[in-house]
Amino acid sequence: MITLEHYLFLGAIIFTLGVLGIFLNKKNLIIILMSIELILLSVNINFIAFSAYMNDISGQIFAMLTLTVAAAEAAIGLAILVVFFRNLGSIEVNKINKLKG
Amino acid sequence: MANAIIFLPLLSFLFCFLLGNRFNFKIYQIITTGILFACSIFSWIIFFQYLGNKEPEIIYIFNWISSGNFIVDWSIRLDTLTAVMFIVVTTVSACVHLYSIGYMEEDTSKVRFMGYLSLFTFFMLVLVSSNNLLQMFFGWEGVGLASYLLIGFWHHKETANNAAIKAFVVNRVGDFGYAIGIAGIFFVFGSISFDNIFEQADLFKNHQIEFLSLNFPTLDLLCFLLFIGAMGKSAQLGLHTWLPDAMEGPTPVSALIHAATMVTAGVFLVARMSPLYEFANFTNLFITFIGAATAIFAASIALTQNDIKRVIAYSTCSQLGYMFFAAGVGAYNASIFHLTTHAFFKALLFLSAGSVIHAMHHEQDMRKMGGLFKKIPLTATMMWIGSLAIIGFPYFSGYYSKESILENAYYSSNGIAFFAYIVGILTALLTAFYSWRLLFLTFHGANRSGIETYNKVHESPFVMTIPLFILAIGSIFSGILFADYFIGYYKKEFWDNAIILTQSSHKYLPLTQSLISKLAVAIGIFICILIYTNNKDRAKNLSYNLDPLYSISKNKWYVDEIYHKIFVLTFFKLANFFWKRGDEKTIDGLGPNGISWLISKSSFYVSIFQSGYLFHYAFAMLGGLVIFLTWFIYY
Amino acid sequence: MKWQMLNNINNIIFIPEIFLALFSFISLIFGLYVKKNAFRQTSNFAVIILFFTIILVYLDNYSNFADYENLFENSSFISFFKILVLLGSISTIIITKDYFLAIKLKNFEIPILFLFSTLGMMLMISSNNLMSMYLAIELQSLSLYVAAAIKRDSVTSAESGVKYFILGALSSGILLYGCSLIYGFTGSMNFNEINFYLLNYENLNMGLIFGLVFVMVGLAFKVSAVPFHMWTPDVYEGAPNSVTAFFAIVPKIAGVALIYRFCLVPFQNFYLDWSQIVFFLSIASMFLGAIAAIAQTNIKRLLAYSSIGHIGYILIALIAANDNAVKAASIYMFAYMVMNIGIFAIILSIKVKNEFLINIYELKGLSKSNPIVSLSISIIMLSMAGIPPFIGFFGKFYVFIAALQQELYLLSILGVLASVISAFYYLRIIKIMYFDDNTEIINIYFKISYQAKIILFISLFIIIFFIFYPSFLINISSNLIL
Amino acid sequence: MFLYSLTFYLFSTIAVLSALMVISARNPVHSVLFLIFSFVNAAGLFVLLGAEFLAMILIVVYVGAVAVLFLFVVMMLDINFVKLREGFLQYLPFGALLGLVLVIELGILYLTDTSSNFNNSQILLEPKINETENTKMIGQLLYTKYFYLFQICGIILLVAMIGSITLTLRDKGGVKKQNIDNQNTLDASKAIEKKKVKLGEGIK
Amino acid sequence: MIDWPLLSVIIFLPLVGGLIILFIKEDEVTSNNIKWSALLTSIGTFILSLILWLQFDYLNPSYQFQEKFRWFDDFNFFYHIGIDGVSLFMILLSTFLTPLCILASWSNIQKRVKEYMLSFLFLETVMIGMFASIDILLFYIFFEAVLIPMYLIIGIWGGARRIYASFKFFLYTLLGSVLMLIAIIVMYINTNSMSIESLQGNFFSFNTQIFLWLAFFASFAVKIPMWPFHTWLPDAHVEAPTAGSVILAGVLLKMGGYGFIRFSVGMLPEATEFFVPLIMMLSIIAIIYTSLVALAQTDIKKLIAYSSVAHMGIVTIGIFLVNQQGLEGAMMQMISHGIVSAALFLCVGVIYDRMHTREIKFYGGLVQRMPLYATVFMIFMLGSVGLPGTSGFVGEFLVIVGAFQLSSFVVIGAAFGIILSAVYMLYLYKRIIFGTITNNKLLEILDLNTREKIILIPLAISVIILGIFPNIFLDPMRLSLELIITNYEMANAK
Repeated sequence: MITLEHYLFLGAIIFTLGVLGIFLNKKNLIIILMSIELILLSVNINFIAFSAYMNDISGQIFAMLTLTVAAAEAAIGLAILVVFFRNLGSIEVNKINKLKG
Repeated sequence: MANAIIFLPLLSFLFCFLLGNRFNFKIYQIITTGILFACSIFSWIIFFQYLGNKEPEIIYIFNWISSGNFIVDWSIRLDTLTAVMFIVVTTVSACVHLYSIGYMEEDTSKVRFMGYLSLFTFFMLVLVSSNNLLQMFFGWEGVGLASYLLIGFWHHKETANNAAIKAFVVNRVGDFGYAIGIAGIFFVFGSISFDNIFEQADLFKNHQIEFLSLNFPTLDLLCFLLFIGAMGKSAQLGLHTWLPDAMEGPTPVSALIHAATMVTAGVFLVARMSPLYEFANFTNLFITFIGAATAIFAASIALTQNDIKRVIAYSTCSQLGYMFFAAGVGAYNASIFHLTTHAFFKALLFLSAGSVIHAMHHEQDMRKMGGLFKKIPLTATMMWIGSLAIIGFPYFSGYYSKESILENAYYSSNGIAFFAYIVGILTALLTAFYSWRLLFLTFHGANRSGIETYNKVHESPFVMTIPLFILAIGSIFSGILFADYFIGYYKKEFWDNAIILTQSSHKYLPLTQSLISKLAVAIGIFICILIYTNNKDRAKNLSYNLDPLYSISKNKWYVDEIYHKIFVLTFFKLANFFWKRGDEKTIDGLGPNGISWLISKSSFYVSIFQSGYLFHYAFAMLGGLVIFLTWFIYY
Repeated sequence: MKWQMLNNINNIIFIPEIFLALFSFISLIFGLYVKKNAFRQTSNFAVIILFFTIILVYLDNYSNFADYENLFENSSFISFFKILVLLGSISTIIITKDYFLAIKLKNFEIPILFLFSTLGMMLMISSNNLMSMYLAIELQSLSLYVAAAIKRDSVTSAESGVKYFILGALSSGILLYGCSLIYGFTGSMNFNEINFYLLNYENLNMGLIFGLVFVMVGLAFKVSAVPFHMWTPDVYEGAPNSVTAFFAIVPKIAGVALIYRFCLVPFQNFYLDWSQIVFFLSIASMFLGAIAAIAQTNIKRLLAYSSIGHIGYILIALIAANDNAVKAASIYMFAYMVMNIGIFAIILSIKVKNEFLINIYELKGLSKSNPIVSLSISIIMLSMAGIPPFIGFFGKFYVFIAALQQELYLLSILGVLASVISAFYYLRIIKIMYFDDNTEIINIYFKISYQAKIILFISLFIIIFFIFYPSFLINISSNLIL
Repeated sequence: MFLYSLTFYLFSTIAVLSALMVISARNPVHSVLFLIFSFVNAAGLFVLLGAEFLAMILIVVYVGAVAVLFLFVVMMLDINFVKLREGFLQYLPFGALLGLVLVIELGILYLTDTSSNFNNSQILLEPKINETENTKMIGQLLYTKYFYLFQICGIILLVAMIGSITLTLRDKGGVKKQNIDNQNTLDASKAIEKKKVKLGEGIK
Repeated sequence: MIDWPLLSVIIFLPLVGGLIILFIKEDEVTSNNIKWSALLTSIGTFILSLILWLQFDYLNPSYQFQEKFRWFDDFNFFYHIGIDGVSLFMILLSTFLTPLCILASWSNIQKRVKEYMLSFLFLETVMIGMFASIDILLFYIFFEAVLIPMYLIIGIWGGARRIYASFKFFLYTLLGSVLMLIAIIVMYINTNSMSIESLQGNFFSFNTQIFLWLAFFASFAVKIPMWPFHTWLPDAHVEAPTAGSVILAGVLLKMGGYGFIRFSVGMLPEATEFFVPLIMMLSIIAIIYTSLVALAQTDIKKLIAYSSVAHMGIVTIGIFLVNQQGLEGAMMQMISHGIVSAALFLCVGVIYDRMHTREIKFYGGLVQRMPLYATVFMIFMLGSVGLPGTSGFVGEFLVIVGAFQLSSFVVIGAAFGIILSAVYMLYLYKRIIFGTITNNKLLEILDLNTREKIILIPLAISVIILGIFPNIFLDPMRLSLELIITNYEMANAK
């Protein structure tokens, strides 16, 4: 029997993976962007699961809005990444430390 | 008239101080001296009024401090005691003023000197005429100040400066007790004006007071505290060290301040407070003991000193001891009598010594004198008169007063008084010895100063010898003339409750005792003759043979050294310790500097933490998140 | 019928947010079609738009259009903060204009990004629903991400953009996850409904607590409270000064308003739960802000830490959660905004050796060459340190009134201690300007446009003379209702 | 029901594993592909939950647009991939620990004492498959109740567009651009010039 | 009575003068104009404050010259000022010293004259304002605002370690005063009133009082300063320019004492009673400890600074005796110290201006070249030592008299200061003034010039006047202090 908790737990795992992706990764900025997408995915799973189990459509609306925002975020993220790459010639995460202290 | 006596010297001081160097210095000298002589005449007039049983009076000037019921007025209390002190102070002061004109003629700051002398006189007069303890304290500290200024008058001399500071500070130690005593008296009696205190004195006879968590009889404690002040001012044992050093000042100063007037303020205080001391049994014993101890202690030092002024200084100290033990056994009148006579002969001695020094061009070492009689016969005569008075040669003034003190001690009933009596006789012996030693070394025997100096020795000018004459008259006749009033037949009428007279009837010493005392003086003289005539080496041999004793005496019982070790060095060490260790290391180190160090260190670490790496930042955020979550799970 | 419809349209158009959105599009087109001085023209246009928006917000007190379906809310508190945000934006655009031109960054998109960001912030403040909250945050953030990286040829600008973007995205992910939990455990996304739903419960259940934590973390990131502050110094430093000015002045206001509304509206009955989080955030922010700033020499980093510290104080008032807390927050934010406008107006106008100001040590000798400017900086610094008689003191004062009314003694004492520490680095700037003897002659130029000068003057005027007539602000802020 | 469970486990396992691969793959291109895979599986789960419209959107938007965009950027930047793998393990222990704690805590939230957690009458035990079509419902709500939000989304996308363009568009000299204004305001008389060309001479 | 707002005029006149100065362009020529306008402003203020004194009603224990306007609309904070016997003299002290300070800086401040004069005039305004405030918030604002000009004065025109000193001064005192802010707010929340006048009494529970007392203590103990919070003082004094030290010692330290009287004793009687032993202990330690430390100093200013701490120890003892003698003594001691230590710093300034060093070792034998200076210095030294007839004595002695009513330990501690002050001051005097000139640089040193005479002689005269006619000062403050004592005793009699 698949209950709401299953979905939520799945969401939690993907969320954690996304989070881990952000700070385990030290070389590639793109992976970090992808990790963010993973996080948003996990949220969407949560929303839709709740929505389905509560029979309340607003969760799905939220998920849809989230998707939109995620797309926008991806676009801007990639744009910034490109700017960064043009400046530094690299997208290594551990080279991003000009600003510190 | 009393106002005039007190404030004229102040005016003359202000004249010198504010308008100094405007005119020729002679004008200042004449004006100040003239004023002082006027004061002196006024004082004598007042004194004679009091001989004729004038009522005591209090002249109110204005209110000084009033704080709650702590009300202090500026006022003048005129009674016999004040009158006596007036004559002593103004006469000696007038003489000294006059004398200074001659003595200081080579100095460049004559005006300043005259001003200071007047200032001192003013303070001293305030002291003796005050009607309450605080005004007295004003005078008390004022004379201390004047003394400080005058000791350090030659401020280019390091020793003079040190002596001045020492005098002030040691006096302050005494004042510490005095001030607390005043506070205590106010606390107990609710007033510090004499009449109010005396009225209530017997109410507190058996009263106890808590002090430093201990219980004391109230009056004993208060009197003791005041006596500490008196000890400081009058250079009693323990607080005596400043007096010999004070001789760094010009000699007229020594005569005026450190012999005749200021140092006797302690005695005056005790006499003034006699209605209180009457009930302070324990303190009286203490005073007697200290007085006696000082007497013999100082005399023992005087035996071996070579500086002519120091000898006289220690003799002063010793005589003050007499006065105190007289006061301690309750013979306040004898004490004051001795004070009066002492003022004359001691001033005489000092001024004579000054004259000698003047003649010797500021040479003070007796070892470099000798045989001066021929050169300066007048001065030598005066010195002889003074010395005879001090050793109590019959019919000289000292004779009456000292005898009276010994009588009172003898007839007093307690053991300490008897001890004092014995000490008194011994001290008389020593006094005789050192006085004669001084005379011999200075005026007789062969000259040791070298021909050149010897030839330059000259008799002092008239301005210096006239005061000697005046004082010599006092030294000779004040005993005979005043004995009846002070200690004799008329004493009750004379004193008129200005001080307490404990012995109702006047007694004389038993014949044997009287003889013993006179014998002691004679022995002293005899020994001195034995040692210092005809044989130059005898003194040296004797000092060699009695080395430990001699050294102790010569080095003033090492009191100065001990004090230096115990107080001065410790204080400076402590001061440095508090400063370097306490303030800089501990308080600053743990306080502001420590905290700022901590903060700047942590600031440094925080900036390291802000590493610039994205994953660290993300890690911190997630760490925060997880910590919050964990907190709530286990909360 | 026609009239009615027209009237209706009128009403809709004159809802401030809609007005702003519409005119943002128009200004985009305007910017595209203005050939000469596109940047300058668009900026001016944006200022005008924002100005009219302020008027609309002011008039729009009780309009019901904005809270359509309860997605948005309107109240005096919200209006107040919207006006603050708008004022902040206007001032920022004015004071940054010359700077952008000077560094040859004259894309006309910049004011438009600011406009959109401002729109996002207005929506943030008035949002009354998790969805609208999230979207508003995203709208605001996305504009800011771009703004941070706008100086394309600069490594630091790009780096700050990357950092801001990634951490911001992470934080909104976390926030979103929290939203999902709250939605899931209450079944609603509307603040009022959530509050209503929670009335039934004595204690929050675990899911809601988790949701609360997640959302609070996200919001804490937006206001840069410790330990979610780490982007702030780097982004402040890396972004062009003018963008930093915007970051410092405006988004914080909206963030604070939102965090207040979020804590006090849906979760007002569960004070004990969120106050623990805020308590930690507040103390950590105050102290870290104070301590870390001490080691800084870059003026923007320093101001970043300073703003972190300020957030700590505002959060104290949030913990107090009484009427005075709202008042304190509004006064504090007003003071914060005014002070930041002042300081950035100056920073953006100072040139040392033909370079714009970076390091605080470059201010050395300013007091000799430009006494008035250095006096102004000193006053602003003292005000930020909370020394009376300047406005910064009153902000703190009200915060502590609110806190002590709730008997938050520990927090208040820690607060004042932190303020003493922070006084150190504010004073250090004064020290550099006044105390350090400059041996070499440094060319310091202060060049400021006429409009920016007016803004600077107004902010200084408010900072100095607030004490004489505090009531003008206090009366407003006393009547604010969440 | 079994089939439902099986499908769930299948999709979810694959989704999790491919998510894991996203963050740990050596080659970013692989990562993108795994991301796509993960999304596809998630879409499958959405379908299981009855949210078919969102499942579609997910595929269309993510797989069709976003992931391709990623792929495009990855290819465009042309980075030395092998080097990029270094240092992954350095923070793994911390990261794993933190992740583990997070998962466990969320697990505690979901898996313990559920009844008290979902003390909400609205929660159903099974996903409710709506009578009305999912898409229709969304459509009905999106343009009515959530109209404003929809508009805001639009603005967000606009901002994203403006932002991306501003950041990445470079005015390179020598590139010919289309000038719409010019194009529109051209008239034929000016656009075309007739010239007579003599043979053998060419245009001057 | 005067029907125009005399007190406000006094408070803000210096500020107005400052604003005028602000608009004088500074260059070589006009710097004299700046100085003159500052001087005239401050003298004007002083004259006005004398009018204040003349108009002061001795028989009225409560606040006079009250002005009250609503200031905050939401809370009961008022612009409420007025003076009683306690604040009257503090204000007079401030207005008296400021012109002297400006004169003292006439020639030795050459850089940034404008800022300097501005700082001083601003400082004067806040000092007067603080002493005249009845509203606590107003008090607090002035209290803290004092830090700003003082920080600048130390930091800009100070000596070598001025930066350390100015930061230490600022942060240390700020640390104390922010805690006071909390206490003030707590007071307000409990009583809904911020009026010093109406809070005099016993309005708080014992526990609250303890808390409030400690917070106020933190502030005032640093300000006055008490041991062990005194270490900022020597640094600040040493590094400050002469006039800065003068104001610091003359007025700013009194803010602590004033605060103790108003707040600790006046508003928190039960807690005060509870903490009296602590205060007494710290004060006695302060007297002995800092006197000794003063003895070890090699820097003249530092020595005087430490002596200030010791003198302030006597002030705190006096205040916390809470009897007529104690409080009046403390007040007298504060006034006296305000004049004497200010004068001593000015004296140091005189030779510092000539020789640019404050090392004691450097000097010696000054009396040979500067007899007038030596005399004036002597008077101040004696005032500091507490010789009867000078200002220092009255206060000290009243405190001793008062202290006997409390405890013999305290009285001994307080009286111990008498000895030690004599030691370090005379020792200092000896080393600087007396002796022969050993340092050749001193051979050309000049005696006081006219300007310096104008500065120092009024001070010398006031030292004597205070000592001989203390009642001029004691009478006006008597009833106000009695009121405080009555309140205190009523509160503790329960």
